[in-house]
Amino acid sequence: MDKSMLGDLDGLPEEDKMRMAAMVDQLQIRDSLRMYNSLVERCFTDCVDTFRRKTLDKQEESCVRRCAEKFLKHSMRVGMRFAELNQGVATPD
Amino acid sequence: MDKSMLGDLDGLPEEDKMRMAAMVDQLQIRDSLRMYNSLVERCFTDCVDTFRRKTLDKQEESCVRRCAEKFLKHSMRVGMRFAELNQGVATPD
Amino acid sequence: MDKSMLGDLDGLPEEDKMRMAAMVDQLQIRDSLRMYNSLVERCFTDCVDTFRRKTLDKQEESCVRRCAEKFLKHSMRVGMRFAELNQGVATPD
Amino acid sequence: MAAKGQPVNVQKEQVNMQKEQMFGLAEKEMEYRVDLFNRLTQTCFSKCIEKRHKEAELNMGENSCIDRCASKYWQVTNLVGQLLGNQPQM
Amino acid sequence: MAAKGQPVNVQKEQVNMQKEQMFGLAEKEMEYRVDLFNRLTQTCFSKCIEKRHKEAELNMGENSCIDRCASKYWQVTNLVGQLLGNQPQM
Amino acid sequence: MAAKGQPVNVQKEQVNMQKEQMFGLAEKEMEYRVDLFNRLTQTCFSKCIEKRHKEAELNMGENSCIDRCASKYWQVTNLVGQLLGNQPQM
Repeated sequence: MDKSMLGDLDGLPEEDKMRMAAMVDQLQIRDSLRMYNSLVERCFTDCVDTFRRKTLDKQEESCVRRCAEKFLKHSMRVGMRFAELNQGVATPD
Repeated sequence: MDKSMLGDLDGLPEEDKMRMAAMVDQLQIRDSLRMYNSLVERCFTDCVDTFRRKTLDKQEESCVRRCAEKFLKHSMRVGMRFAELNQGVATPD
Repeated sequence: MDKSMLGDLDGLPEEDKMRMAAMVDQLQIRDSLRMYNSLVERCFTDCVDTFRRKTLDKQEESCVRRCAEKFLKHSMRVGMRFAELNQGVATPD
Repeated sequence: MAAKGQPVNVQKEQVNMQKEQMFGLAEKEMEYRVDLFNRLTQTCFSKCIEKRHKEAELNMGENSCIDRCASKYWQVTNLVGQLLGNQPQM
Repeated sequence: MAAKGQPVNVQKEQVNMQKEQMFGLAEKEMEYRVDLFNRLTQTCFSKCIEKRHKEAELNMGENSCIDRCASKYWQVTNLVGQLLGNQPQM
Repeated sequence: MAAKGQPVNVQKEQVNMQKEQMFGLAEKEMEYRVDLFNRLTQTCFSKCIEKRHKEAELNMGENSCIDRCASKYWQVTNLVGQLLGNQPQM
């Protein structure tokens, strides 16, 4: 989640602006923590399927690493597209 | 979600009644927006599966329309049943 | 969810401690109610698949009972492991 | 913030808190009902409605499936509620 | 809590409430946008990214799938929004 | 709302806000832990427990699966946490 996504704070009185900014901060913290949890859940579900030992084997560990890296890159790309779509930028097919 | 689902405000002092009503309003707004998002997610998931172009084709678009209409009708019907069940109305098998 | 999961309240002024405790209570109530809803959803999804009648048949009912009992036992076991992992207790493979 | 002010503050805080807790409880109860309704709706849509969405209307089979699904879901809610009520902890 | 105090309290409460509602509305609007972004992200990850995760990089096919998926998801959001706007109730 | 009142209000508001932020942070942290626990529980139930629910007891295989699943889930949480910590942004 990008802060710019959350709209414009100009034109509000100082007191309200501060309160609004605090609200945005709180939402961002909640969103980051949920994103962390959902990333763990997804990569665990995709990569871990055997329970013969209680530690990850090499293959599972590298799958989780790639999954998490990929998800972050994916998320950044979606974020850019989302910003463009929000602003009504036309892009080629 | 129907407002009646959220219980009875009679018998509270005026001040609390207003606060409770405001809370119900807030919950309804949140619920409507979540419902909107979940409807989009479901109909997208059911109807869109090819990504050779960046615009919906005719078939996908009409699938989404039917999906959304159906979901709303479904949701209204579930709402009626839910209200009956809440009130303990017996209905034939 | 176990109350101990939510951290330590020592060292705070009385007023804040009370507020924090109230917050923990609120979170526990919300979590219990969500857990109830998610247990119902899961056991319904796993156990009920035919809709020729509007009441559960014997088989569906006993499946739901076993599912719910199992989930509660599972949840307690995970709670114990979670507490150990939180405290960094090493356990054999 | 006077020396004797603290206990009064605490007391006042306690009264406020009881009211907050009452409102908090009412809020959680409403959230619970909304959550129940939404899960029932989503679950019965998955169980009863054909995913290809060839029609915009619910057909007769789907309509009766929805009614029965809602009724059974309600029963499961009650059944699980009884089981949880008999639990030592939750 | 004087006899005449109540109406003033109620009035003041009303002004506070209007402000609270405005902030509440802004909060819900932000939550909505975050929720939309997260669902779009999760859904397009499921649709476009190979589950075995053999690579840490997004390949060209995945990248263009993501772009198109985001664009189509946005279109569905608008389409469903129009349909909901025409609904008698929601 | 006097001419000089504004800055004092703002200052007082600032102090209140710092406290609110502290409580807000504590709340988010608790919500995070509850969310983690619930996802671990749901995910390991899906991975370890047979869906037909023929028994009300967890058998030995299921019990050891749960223990290992919880342990591996915890490991994945730490692993992903490290990766996120090394990210330029999140």
